Amino acid sequence: MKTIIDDIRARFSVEWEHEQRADLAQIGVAPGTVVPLLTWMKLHTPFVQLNHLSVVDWLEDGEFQLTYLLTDPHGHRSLMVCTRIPREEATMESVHELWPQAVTYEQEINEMFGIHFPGSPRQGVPFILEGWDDLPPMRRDFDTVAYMHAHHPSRPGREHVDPRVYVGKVFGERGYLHDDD
Amino acid sequence: MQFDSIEEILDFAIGKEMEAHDMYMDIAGKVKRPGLEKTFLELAQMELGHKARLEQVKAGDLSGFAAGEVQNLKISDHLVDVKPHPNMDYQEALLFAMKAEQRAHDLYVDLARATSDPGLRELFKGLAKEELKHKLFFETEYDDVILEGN
Amino acid sequence: MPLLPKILWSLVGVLGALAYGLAIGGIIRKVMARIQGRIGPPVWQPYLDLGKNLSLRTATHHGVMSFIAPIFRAGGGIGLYLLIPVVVGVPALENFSFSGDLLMAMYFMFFGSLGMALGAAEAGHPHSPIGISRGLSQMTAYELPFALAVVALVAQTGSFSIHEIVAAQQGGWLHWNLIQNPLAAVAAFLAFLGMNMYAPFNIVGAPQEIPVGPPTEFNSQFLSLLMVGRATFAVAKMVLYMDLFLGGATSLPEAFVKTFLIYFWSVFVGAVFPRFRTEQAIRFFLGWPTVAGVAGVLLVMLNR
Amino acid sequence: MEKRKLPVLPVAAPPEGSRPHAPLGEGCFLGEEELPKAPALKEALATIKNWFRAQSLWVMAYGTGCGAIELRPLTTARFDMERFGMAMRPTPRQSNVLIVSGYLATKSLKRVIRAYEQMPSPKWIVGLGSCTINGGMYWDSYNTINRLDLYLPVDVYIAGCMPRPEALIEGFKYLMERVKKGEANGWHHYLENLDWYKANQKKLITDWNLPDYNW
Amino acid sequence: MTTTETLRRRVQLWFGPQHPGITGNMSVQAWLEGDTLTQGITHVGYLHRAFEKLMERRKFIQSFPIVCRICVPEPDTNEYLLAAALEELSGLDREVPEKALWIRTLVLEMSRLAAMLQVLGGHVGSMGLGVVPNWTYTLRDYVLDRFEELTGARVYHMYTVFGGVRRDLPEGFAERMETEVLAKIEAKLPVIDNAIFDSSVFRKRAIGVGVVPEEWADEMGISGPVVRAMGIPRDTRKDFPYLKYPELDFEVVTTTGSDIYARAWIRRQEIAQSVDLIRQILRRMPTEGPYCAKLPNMLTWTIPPGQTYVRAEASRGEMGYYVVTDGSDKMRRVHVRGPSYVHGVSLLERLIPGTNIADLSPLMVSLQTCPPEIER
Amino acid sequence: MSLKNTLAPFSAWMQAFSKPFTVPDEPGVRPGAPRYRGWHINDRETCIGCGTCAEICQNVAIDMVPVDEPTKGDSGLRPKVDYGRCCWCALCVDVCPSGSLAMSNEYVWVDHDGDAFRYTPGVDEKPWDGAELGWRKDEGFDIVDHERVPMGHLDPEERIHTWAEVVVGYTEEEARREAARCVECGLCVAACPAHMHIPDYIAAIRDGDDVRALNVIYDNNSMPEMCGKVCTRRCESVCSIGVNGDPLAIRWLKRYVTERFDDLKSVLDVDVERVGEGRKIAVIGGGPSGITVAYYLAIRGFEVTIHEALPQLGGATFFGIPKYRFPMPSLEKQIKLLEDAGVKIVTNHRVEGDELRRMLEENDAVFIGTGLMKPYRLGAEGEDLPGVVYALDLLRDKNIGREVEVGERVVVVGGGNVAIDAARVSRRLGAEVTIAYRRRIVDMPADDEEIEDAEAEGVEIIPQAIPLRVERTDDGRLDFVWGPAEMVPSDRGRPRPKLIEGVEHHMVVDRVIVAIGQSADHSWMPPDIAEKVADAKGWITVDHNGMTGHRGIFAGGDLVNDTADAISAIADGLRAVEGIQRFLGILPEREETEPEIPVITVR
Repeated sequence: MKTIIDDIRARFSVEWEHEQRADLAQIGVAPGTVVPLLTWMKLHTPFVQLNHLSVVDWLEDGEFQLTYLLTDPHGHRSLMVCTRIPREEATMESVHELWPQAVTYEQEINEMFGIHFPGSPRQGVPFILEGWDDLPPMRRDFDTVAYMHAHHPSRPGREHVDPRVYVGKVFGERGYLHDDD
Repeated sequence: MQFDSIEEILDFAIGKEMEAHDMYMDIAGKVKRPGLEKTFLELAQMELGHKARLEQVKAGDLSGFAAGEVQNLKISDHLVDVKPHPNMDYQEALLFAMKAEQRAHDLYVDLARATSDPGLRELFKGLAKEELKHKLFFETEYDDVILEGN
Repeated sequence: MPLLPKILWSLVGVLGALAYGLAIGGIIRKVMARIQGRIGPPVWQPYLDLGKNLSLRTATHHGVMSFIAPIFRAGGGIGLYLLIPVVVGVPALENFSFSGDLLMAMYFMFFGSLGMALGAAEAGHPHSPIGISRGLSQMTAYELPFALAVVALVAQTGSFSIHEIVAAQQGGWLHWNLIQNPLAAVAAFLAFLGMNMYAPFNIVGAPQEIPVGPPTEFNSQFLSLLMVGRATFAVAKMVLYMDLFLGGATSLPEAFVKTFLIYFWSVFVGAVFPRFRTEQAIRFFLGWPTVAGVAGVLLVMLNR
Repeated sequence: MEKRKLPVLPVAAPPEGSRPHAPLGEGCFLGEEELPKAPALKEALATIKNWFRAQSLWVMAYGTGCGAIELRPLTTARFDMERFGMAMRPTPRQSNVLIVSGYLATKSLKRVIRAYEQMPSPKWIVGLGSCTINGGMYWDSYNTINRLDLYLPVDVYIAGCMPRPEALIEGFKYLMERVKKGEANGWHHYLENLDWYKANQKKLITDWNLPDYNW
Repeated sequence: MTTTETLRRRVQLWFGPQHPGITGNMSVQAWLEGDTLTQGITHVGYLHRAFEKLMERRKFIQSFPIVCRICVPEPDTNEYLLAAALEELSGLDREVPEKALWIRTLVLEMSRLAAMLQVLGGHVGSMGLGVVPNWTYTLRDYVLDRFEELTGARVYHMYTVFGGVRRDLPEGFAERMETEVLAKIEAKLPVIDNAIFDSSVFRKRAIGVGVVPEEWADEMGISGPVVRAMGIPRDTRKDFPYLKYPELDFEVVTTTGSDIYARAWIRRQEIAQSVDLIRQILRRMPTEGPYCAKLPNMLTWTIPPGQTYVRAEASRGEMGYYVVTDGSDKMRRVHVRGPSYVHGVSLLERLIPGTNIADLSPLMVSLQTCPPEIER
Repeated sequence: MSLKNTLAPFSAWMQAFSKPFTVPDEPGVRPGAPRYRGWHINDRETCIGCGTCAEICQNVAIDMVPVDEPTKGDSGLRPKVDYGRCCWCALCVDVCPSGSLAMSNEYVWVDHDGDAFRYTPGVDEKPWDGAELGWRKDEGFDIVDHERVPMGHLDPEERIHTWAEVVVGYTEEEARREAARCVECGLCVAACPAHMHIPDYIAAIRDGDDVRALNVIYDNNSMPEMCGKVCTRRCESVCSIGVNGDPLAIRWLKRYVTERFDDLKSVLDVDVERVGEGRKIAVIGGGPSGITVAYYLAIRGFEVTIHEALPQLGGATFFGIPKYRFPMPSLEKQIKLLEDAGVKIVTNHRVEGDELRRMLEENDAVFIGTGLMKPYRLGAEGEDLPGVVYALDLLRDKNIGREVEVGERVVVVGGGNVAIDAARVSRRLGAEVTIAYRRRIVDMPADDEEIEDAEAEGVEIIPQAIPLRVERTDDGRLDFVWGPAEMVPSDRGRPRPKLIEGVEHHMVVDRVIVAIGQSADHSWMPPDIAEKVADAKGWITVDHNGMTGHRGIFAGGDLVNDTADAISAIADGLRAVEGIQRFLGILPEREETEPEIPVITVR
């Protein structure tokens, strides 16, 4: 693993690296580096397989993390290439020309996170959802419970008494440092 | 002491209860500790109750008269007797009452031993048991309140 | 036999054929279940299904043709049955056999399917026309060996009358056409596999591909009519085969045994095979069965 | 887990006077409005028809959710539902029973409604598993409905996740019994309260592009 | 030919979602020319339950009953992978007891066996042969019986959990496994062979149909029986060893042809392999010792920040979990990479042009498309 | 198409002649597996209503519904399962701290009514109640942590030579780990006399927010550091994870938080209206109840004066508890907070004579928290001999700093915490110590940990030993005579010891320390007031406001409650804080209404 990362370092600027396991390393690169790096990897290294493409929403940082998992199917090791792009108007270069199956990943990410991949064939075509008119649902600021309450009513008639609150009330739990509102 | 009839014995016992009642009334008037006066008045009242029971027995109603075994916790046995004094506290009051009941009990036991008439002996034993019951009441109270931590 | 009683007896015969057709369907379902390791439905289940379908409400409307299709289908089955003598020598069960009835029978075998094709195509569901096209292609394919076999028999007997073909086979099983012209029999019985639409030639209504094919859109009473058609058609076909190759029947029990064996033949094969694709099925029928049919005809010709 | 809010109740309440399962003999009991007037005949005919219907339940082969995995053992040798006269039918036109096998994604719901409406009456829905009752384990998912009976009339619920095939068999037997007695009238309720059901369906399915009833 | 002409000649056909030939609740929008499909688009989402979203708002232990639902026929791989990922990130993996590893291996192999049996039946079931599916489903049911005995549930086992498994092996499990399951499977396999691989019709239908070109294997990330049917010995159990697989004696099954027949043959061989592996596992299963590590309070358990990708061999191919934690008591992100995602969408869409309409269903079965895994 | 390939498939027909695979359709043919996860069953008696099952249920399938009256250690709630949500993962069974919840192996439930699929196991009758088989809790698998993070103690050998604190205290990491064991059921809140917000501050500790934790703690406890060290921890005795394991170390966690901050005032966020400006309160007795009253009234603007007879505030926690359990700096920190809050402290001042009457006139209210200062006597012969001492006196002398001498061999009579303290103090003073206790060890009112610690330090405990008398030996030592006892059942309360006659044991000792209990002494009050306030046993009865029979006099602490622990005293103090405000018309009088059941969520 070390050699391949050194090779990458020699050609591209790597922001951080981390060896998770003997067969799995992670590197972080700038968004602009991703496609050149992946192209080079596919053409010149044994890491020819795009295992998956995934997104992590770092809402607090205002960033999306894209994770490309490349696998060397003969050397039995994987490299995770991570990059962070701003959440606002998120756009990323497409890799569908390197790997045809990336179209599906990019289509799904486009639908679920709202990240746009210009040039990828099925951008904006519904994949999993149908008639969706809310925030892209996998974003962390999309509240699935609120959506559920608004759209999917539950069977009424359930009442839950939280023991913590209940015993406090029954036995007269009170605080004295603050006035009750 | 010699007794010839059951009535006589019962009269004697009733007299004893009255004595105890008077004594408690007397002490109640003297103690200073708040609430203790009430305790002694209660004790006196209890003796009146005992007396009433005995009078019932005398009238021929023997039901519930000290049937079965009565437990003896023997708490009072090795405790030091106290003399009533104005600054008595609750522990002393209990001790005093316990000892008084024990004395009464011992008396009846002695009498039972001394008499040869089996009927009378049974009566004395019954009376002793009755006093033991009273003692048990105080001993339980002592065990619960004073000896709670022991 | 006077006409009126004959008509009445024929009606009774049709009902009997329906009952028998349904019952044989139930038995086959049971047998299929057993080979699959199941207990299977009760034997009378097809009757219940028929009754159930009659008790449903019709909710669809696909145009007049689609209503007529089941009638065609049932008519094809009943018509075919009415042409074929079931038990030779029992006038009540000889139906409307006449000279040249074999030609009519051949026609009626097409008739039901064609009517079905018309109606199903109108039903509007894409699976129906696909199923129809498969069915008609396959039918064309298996009709060829069957027709050759029939030609062989006709040539052998010298008559287009089923009655006469049956009569020619009397006098012991060695006289049966099965023995007399085995090549034609092979062609006909292989064609029967396709005709009866059990695997491997059931692509017409393959549920895994085109949900039940032609009858996709038919329900309730129309479906029960289709069931009636299928049941009587099956009985008619079996009786026809019996008459053509197994020497007909001189009593009802004999008819039952023979027809059941004929039906069971397709089940015996169908239970253990997957199905062919359409073109594979066509290729199959145009292969060995056709060769056998041609050989059968040639055999007859040469024997003359 | 955070505090949960009150659920928003469906847009429209069921119309007044309608009852979820109208008992036999009241109103339209089988949908045969044009039957002979004589009540005895009417009832006798109904009994016969119901008897037939109960004996031959045809199930639509639509595995809407994960419950479908237990339908396969049910149809195959180990539990063999055919011995109860039930069979799988590949087309809704020929099916009487729709098994909603668990959760329904909104995308599926649309198809299920369509398939259900294409089935000939009388037709029944079997709700299978917790999900059809109250959302099951996907109660907070944005994409699955919580209560099936808001959108389609359910005749029998079978609780479990997954219910075992034996439970399914019990469920179907229960359904047969109710059919026989003429009590399983969910389809009729659906027709009577079509507006209410449609309103619920349309509230959820925003891109409604179907006719209001797919015959 | 102009576009209009093409369109006129083409019939649009929807396979599914309500369709007996479709694998699960999904649909393929296809265009027909005659009997041949010219183009197909996979449509999924009918089973979308938003697992990944739901897991983001559930505590770790609360996520684990949910993952097994991701793939219905083979839930245990998901349970194992979630447990493995979180154990790796939390450092709990060092404390998983020996016995738990063996039981996990057993459970994974049992679930592979069950799924393989199901698919093997499906191979001919999709071609209209009812006999074999009935048998294989019954055999699968015997495996489920043992699952029920071991885990307390037939389908969704919810058995493999962080630190180990939830219950010990019951008394006499190995014997019952042998007599009630393995022996019965082995007794039935020759007949199944006769009915499938020796069947002239199946051979005609399957040989040379649905061929996946070998050069797609690497670039598309094809795995499982599909890639092994190309003659490439690729198996996560060997390539990325996990649990007790390195200690077990087995060879990766391969064959050539890369068609439906080859894939069915691989599955048939792997059933036998699984049977053998289960025997090996049960023989070497430790009798003593704990079956689960001591767990912290699962209601408040937190895992330090990190990300990892773990994989295991499911019956369909390589199953992977990408898990990101952020130090809280919930996962930041979990991405389930199922083999069907590639097989059922990209690969299927590439294979459809030129396929006969009748072969679509067998093709999907042979790719073992599992829609809930695609959309999650 | 070879002949073999055409004929081979027909071998499948063999199956038609063997038995079908189908399971017969008869009831009970295939019961659920022995550990099948079917419908829930619950043992209503064992269940403590902690709601952990509802907490862990990711489907929100479990509601806690009121079934029984809530008691300490049982919320009276019972889980009600919604099978429209359940996924049969059985996490609720595995997590159930009391082990009451289980699953039967029944699995069939069919109904046409979607609302039917809910019931309260163990309460609503179901056919599967009492099912033998089904998923049960297993010992080898726990998803809550039943093992307490061990607390460091000084080595017993070492500690009998020092007065340093015995308990080391949690490190930050240990505290977080221990706090993470909490399941936040809140049963402890009911059991705590002061109803401290225990789950809240434990959650804060777990989250690493010690400041919040301290604020939560001070919300209704003014002496938490003391509680963190010596509390009798009723909370831990009802802790739900303690039912089948070690209860959460609530006391040690409180101790951890309170020890982290030296300057309390700067950390505490006090946000109360100063409603008591211009009103004066006198507090007699500087024990926990008095301090509580003083602190919470002072922050509300009351002018509070504490009168204490001893040189230091703290009451029993000052003079009664040895310093190896509760060191002086901890107490001083509390007193500092009082001073910061503006409380006037008068020490070395014993209120006597008519002073109480004067105070009543000068102040708006008076709070009495003088505690139990008068030891019960042994009552046995020889009690007045020199060398027979009372434990309270011994401890007080030691804590005030007087020279204390116990000799080489000591017997302590009693089994309470005071007895143990006296024994351990004597041990540290260099004596061989024996404790003679009337009952069995399990009956000892002293804390279990205390007993263990004492035994570890070499204190010998003789149970069922009834002191008969004390005699003086020839060489000036004491002969402690005791008799063995047998336990006899009682129709009222615990079994009672009964002396076995005729057996006497002798023990020659230098000191007999009597620690059998203590009572109140009201001789400092004017008799007429005392009469209204106290009863014969010395106890004071108060109303719901904490007010005694005399208007304006409030009371609390050991005088009022019979539990004789600090946290109850604090609870009394809190009651008086509210009571005094009500009495003065600052707070409205409490309405006597049935408390409403707080339905928290409708989901």
